[in-house]
Amino acid sequence: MNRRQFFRTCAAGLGGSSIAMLGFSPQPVLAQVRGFKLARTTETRSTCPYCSVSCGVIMYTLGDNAKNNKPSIIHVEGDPDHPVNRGTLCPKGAGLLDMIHSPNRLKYPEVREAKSKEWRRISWDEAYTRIAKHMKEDRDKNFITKNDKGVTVNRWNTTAMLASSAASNESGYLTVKSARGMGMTAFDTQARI
Amino acid sequence: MTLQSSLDIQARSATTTPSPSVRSSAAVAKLIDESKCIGCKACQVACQEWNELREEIGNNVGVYDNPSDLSASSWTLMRFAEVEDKDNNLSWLIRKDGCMHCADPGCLKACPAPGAIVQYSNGIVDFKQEACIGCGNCITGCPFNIPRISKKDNKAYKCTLCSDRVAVGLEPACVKTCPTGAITFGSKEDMVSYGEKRTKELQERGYANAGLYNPAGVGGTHVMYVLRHADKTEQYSGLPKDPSISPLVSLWKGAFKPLALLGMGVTALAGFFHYMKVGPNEVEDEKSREEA
Amino acid sequence: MSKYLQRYSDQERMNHWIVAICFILAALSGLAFFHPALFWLVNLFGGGPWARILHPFIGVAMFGFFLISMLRYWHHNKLDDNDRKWLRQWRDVANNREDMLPEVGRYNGGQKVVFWITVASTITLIVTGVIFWRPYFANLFPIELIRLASLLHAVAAFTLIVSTIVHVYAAIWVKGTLRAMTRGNVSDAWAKKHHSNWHREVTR
Amino acid sequence: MTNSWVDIKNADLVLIMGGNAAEAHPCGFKWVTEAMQQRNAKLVVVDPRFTRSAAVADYYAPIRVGTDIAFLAGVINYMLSNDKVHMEYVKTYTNATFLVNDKFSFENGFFTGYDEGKRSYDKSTWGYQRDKSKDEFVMVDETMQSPNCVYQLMKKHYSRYTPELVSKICGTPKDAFLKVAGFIAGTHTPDRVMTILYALGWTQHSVGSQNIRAMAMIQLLLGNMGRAGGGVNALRGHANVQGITDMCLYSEVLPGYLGAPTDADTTREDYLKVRTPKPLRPNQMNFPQNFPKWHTSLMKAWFGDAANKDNNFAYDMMPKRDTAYDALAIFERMYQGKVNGFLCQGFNPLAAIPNKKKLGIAFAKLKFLVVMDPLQTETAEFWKNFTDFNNVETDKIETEVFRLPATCFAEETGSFTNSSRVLQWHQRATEPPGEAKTDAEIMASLFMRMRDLYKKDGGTFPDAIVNMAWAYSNPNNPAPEEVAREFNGKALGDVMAPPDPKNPKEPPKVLVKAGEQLPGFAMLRDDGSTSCGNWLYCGSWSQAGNNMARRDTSDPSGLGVYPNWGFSWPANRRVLYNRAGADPAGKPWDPKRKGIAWNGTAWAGSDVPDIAPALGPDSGAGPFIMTPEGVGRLFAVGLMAEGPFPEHYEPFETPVGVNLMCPSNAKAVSNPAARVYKGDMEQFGKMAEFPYAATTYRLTEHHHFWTKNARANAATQPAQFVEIGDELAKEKGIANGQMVKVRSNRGEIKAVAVVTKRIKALEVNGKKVHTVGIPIHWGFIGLAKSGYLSNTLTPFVGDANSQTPEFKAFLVNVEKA
Repeated sequence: MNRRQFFRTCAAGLGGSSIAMLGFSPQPVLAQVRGFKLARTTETRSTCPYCSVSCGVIMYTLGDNAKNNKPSIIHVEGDPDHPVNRGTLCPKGAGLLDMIHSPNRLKYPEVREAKSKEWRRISWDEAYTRIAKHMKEDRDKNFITKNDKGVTVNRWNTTAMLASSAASNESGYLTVKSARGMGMTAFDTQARI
Repeated sequence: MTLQSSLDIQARSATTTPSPSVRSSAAVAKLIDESKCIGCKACQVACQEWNELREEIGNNVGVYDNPSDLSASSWTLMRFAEVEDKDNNLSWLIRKDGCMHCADPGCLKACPAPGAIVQYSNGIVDFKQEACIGCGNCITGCPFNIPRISKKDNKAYKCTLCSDRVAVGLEPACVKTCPTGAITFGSKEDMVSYGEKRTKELQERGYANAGLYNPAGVGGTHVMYVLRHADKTEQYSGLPKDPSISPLVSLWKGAFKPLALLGMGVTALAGFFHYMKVGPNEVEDEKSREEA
Repeated sequence: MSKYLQRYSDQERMNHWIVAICFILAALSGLAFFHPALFWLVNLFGGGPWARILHPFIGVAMFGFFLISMLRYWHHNKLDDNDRKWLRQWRDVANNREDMLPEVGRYNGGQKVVFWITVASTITLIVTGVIFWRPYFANLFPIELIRLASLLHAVAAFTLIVSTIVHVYAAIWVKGTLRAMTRGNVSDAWAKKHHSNWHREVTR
Repeated sequence: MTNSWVDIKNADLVLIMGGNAAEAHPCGFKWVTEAMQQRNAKLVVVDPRFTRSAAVADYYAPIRVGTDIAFLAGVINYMLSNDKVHMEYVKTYTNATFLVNDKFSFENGFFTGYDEGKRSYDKSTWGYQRDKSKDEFVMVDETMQSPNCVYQLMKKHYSRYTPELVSKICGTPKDAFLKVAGFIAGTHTPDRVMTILYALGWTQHSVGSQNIRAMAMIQLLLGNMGRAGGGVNALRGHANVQGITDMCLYSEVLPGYLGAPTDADTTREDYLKVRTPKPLRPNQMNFPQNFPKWHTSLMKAWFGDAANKDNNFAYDMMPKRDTAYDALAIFERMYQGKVNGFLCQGFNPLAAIPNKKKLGIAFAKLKFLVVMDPLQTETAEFWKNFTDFNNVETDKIETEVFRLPATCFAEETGSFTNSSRVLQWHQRATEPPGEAKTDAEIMASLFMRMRDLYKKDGGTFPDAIVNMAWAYSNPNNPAPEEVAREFNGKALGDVMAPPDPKNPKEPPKVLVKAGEQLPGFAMLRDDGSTSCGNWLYCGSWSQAGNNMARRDTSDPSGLGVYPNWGFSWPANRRVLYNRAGADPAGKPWDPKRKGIAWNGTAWAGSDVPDIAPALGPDSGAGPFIMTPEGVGRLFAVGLMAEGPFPEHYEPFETPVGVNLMCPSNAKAVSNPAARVYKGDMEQFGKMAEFPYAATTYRLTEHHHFWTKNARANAATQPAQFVEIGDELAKEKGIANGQMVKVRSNRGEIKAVAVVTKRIKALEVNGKKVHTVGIPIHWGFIGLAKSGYLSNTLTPFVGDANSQTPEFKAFLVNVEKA
């Protein structure tokens, strides 16, 4: 009887605070802020690959470039020193991390054979060999050395190329150099569009 | 701003005694200048990226607001409103919605879990999910409809004002990324005076009703707006004009709490003393049986 | 004429105790959320989240079983002039001067009042509780209603707890009462003393 | 951009038209908000839609898609008839005073010389009057009274564009037009400067180039070219679109915009002669006269010792062009079955070229397709059936498709050139995923394979392939540093200074020693003693090192010049034509925004002078050194396909059906000089069946077809939609959020309707024209919800000059789906 009464009384709250003081209270949660995730990452400065404002970005990779560490990018944010963006990034730039790690990134050379319904993984060597064979065959067959007026023209216009406008200058330079070297004239770029 | 990995706590949910409060760090604030906001959602994405959140791929429901509402993984959101004045002049009013970091936070007041919501001495109101019990009282208490309970873990989430960045001396991710300089960050004092300066500039530009939104009803906020039409805050996707903690919540989490406890105690004590004074009401023969 | 009179059937008693246990659990968990000083009570339920998860289910169970009792007893608890007279004489009640009170039937005025308070607060608790029950129902209601419900829930819980304290104390104070719920019967003398009209009725 | 991103902050008026800077270039747009706040600049937006730019603008005016020239012509008329031009600037820095061939005229929609059959002009009358007695110099009339002077011709041409007519064509209310014209004309005084920010909203039209010319004319008339806070600024779209443009991955030009040889250029001599102009006025710099130096140095860079005097510097190793090979032309050829192989590098043409149906057919005719990309693209899977989104018969497509994984920016080192011509170096941060390789490595490896095959097996004309200079330390994967040094150029022999006229007997000084990197294009020689892969980039990697990697954040003038950040072509110059930022006497037009000024002995200031440093104001040299005239061209002479003055023509699919500037000439409704292929003309829709004007555009949340593959971005605009005005929605009973079908004469798409107040019906020629807005970012691949490629709808026609497709103005019909 008396125990029950006592229990009820406790429940009613009289003893609550005293019980809490006796140590039944849960551990106070340590209200520490989340750890700063970039503290020991490695910074690499780069240029945003989207539009032509070409904002400066800083990529933060895991690890300190030690031999045994594979530097994976964990965060990208604006470069505050960059005169144009001064650290800011637009929604595309702010989401660069998800582009770098997109599940839709290509990882291996693949081929889709004529009439096939699927991709097949191939080696780089097979890819280069087969593509170069196609190209040489077409070039040898359709290359025009002289036009109908007898002028040397040395052009190849049956294999066409459209070049990226997101590749680097160095890459673009090598592309135009090799395409011209092969005699390509059906050659254009996204930059026109 | 303090340079430490943990910020001093000024207030703690469900805690009746004061937190250590001798040291006080300078209050910080974020100012959102609506007149410069283009609704690009960079803040949304930067918030996701920094805080390691990813929103579900939703659907378009006929508006630019995507995702269509705040969620446990979307702590800030651009809200778009097409408003025509009486002369048919169109404005596209875009407001970055998110936690206002009230000086008098309704969420903290309503929270029953000790330490699940804390207010740092710099003004940031932060949720500690480890201590959260998922009751949703923070939602009930919030005058701005901000906190959201996660479907995944039933914990409440909202903007932390990037407390982890602020703690090491950086500005929040949304502030840093904002392309047009619509979001700025600094000491509350500086932000108030910058906001007042911007207000003046906008008034000179022809927005006679421009104003700084730092509502007194919640003790001022650590996220403030500069609005071109401060007289019609509701036009900005329902920004309350004079927000305050609902009187219902104040009563519930205020006076009623100790009084009710007292009431229950008094009732029990009354019984105790009644018994001691008047004694039991006995039927004679039964009493003897009991005692036997 | 036996020495003991049957007051509650086995089923009635079991139902009462289920409601009682649910009440205790709901009250303990509810109080934990109600006042920081009592938050430690969540440990009885396996921590805060568990207390939060269990509380509404316990509440629903309590309401369900309480509903059975309520439907069974409400017609015994209609207040009449006799009860009002009884209630007006609360000083005599409190001082064990039963001989000065009107004759009482199955339940006295106090019991009836407690019954109706309990009914009112339990219904309030279930209705308001559902309104802010997360994550299932709260999103169906406007925030202002949730706020009102939260407040009313607390008020109703307070009322229920206070009236239950009275209810329990009365059982302790009036000796021989508890037996009605533990054994299902009361002594002939107890019935004659406290519920003479009812005694007459059942012994007729 | 003639100016730079940060320079926008120096403007007093920012005009956004033909673009949506806030939406497409938010981080550049910050300098607009900066100008507004710090300088109290005004922002004016003219656009068919109330855009994100308009959301923060001081003034917005609507305009019908494809009528920008009419609007701008109206502005020119307003300026000329209200004397709101910067007269001193116009007289001295433009060809306003030049006399034009007296046979030149314009009548009822055509300039002189139109050949309807060829859809092109004989431009022989579009020239200046030349003075045979004085070195063939152009004759001028300083009084500008002669009816044949450019000023009078211009005045006459544009007097037709009255505010009433502009409003009738553009649908812009007359008062709104006048308000905008007033804003623009208000910057004609030397103390006020306007900048114009445009993008694809002007280029993607059949009159795209003339849109921009019209604005260039306005900026010349206002005296805003060459000035801090002024200029004509194309906000470009891809990270290195400017660099790739400069590198000229086009059929018609070689790196540095050197016109590529055509069949007409039978010999090197002829080739150089037509491309090396003579000055048209006395004492002009006529900088293009250096063409032979640039070209010879390029050939030395590409062929090394194999390019020498004896073989005309390998002139015949370069292919000659017989016809157009722009992207539209390439796909037309592919469609006709004339293309067997196609290399597609970082490009998604199935989505990015108009008329998807035609493209799909074209691709299926290929024997092989090679796609190099960091991401899965629609192009690479054109053969795969994605139900309605790409309904093809896979087993009938015989194309062999190779998909090669490329790196993205984070995994490669190199330079990008931004929209304001600044080259910036970036470093790789991580390894590529899987077996991905850089574009450079893929191209070099393929080239080396071909070269090995030709060395081993021989074949047709192996000469150029085997003789190409390829002395990289790893020929299959040249280091970006090596390549960058190559295109900067180096001295092959000692580069000598020209003899000093004062001491002709003194031996000339060595300017650059053999083997050293060149400091700038002034050092280039046409005798084979220098090599340079792109003269414009000469100086980017000098003997001092990699100037593209410079990170000096100082800005001494406070004008946002940042002279030592990266390298800005040409010659590290940040504002083009900056000589025009000073008055004829060499004093800055506005001393508070001083670019360069004449200090008595030289040009100096915050920027690299765009004129020979010692060529003082007395020399008479004009500020526009890249023209043989030395001045800016209000009259374009023969450079444009459709006329020397921009003239309004309707889009090929017009919702009006008539060109109100020449209503009686049915042949001049749309650009008479634009190239239209057989079959495409028939596919243009007519307003009876497709009554609504449509336009495609980008959203700030997405970048083309890339970010639909990035989770965080995909969530911010997850699903395809089209925007329609609330008035049209009401007419059609379409509710907000409902699915609609949008149909053109080339196909149809289904999308969610966003019903908005931001697109208004316009009153055009007495009838109501509705506009349908079609954002482009979805496709059948990606993390965002699948959608239709928007180019299902767009017409296969391009600008008459650049062949940039007309994505911005066409006709559709809309129905509830």
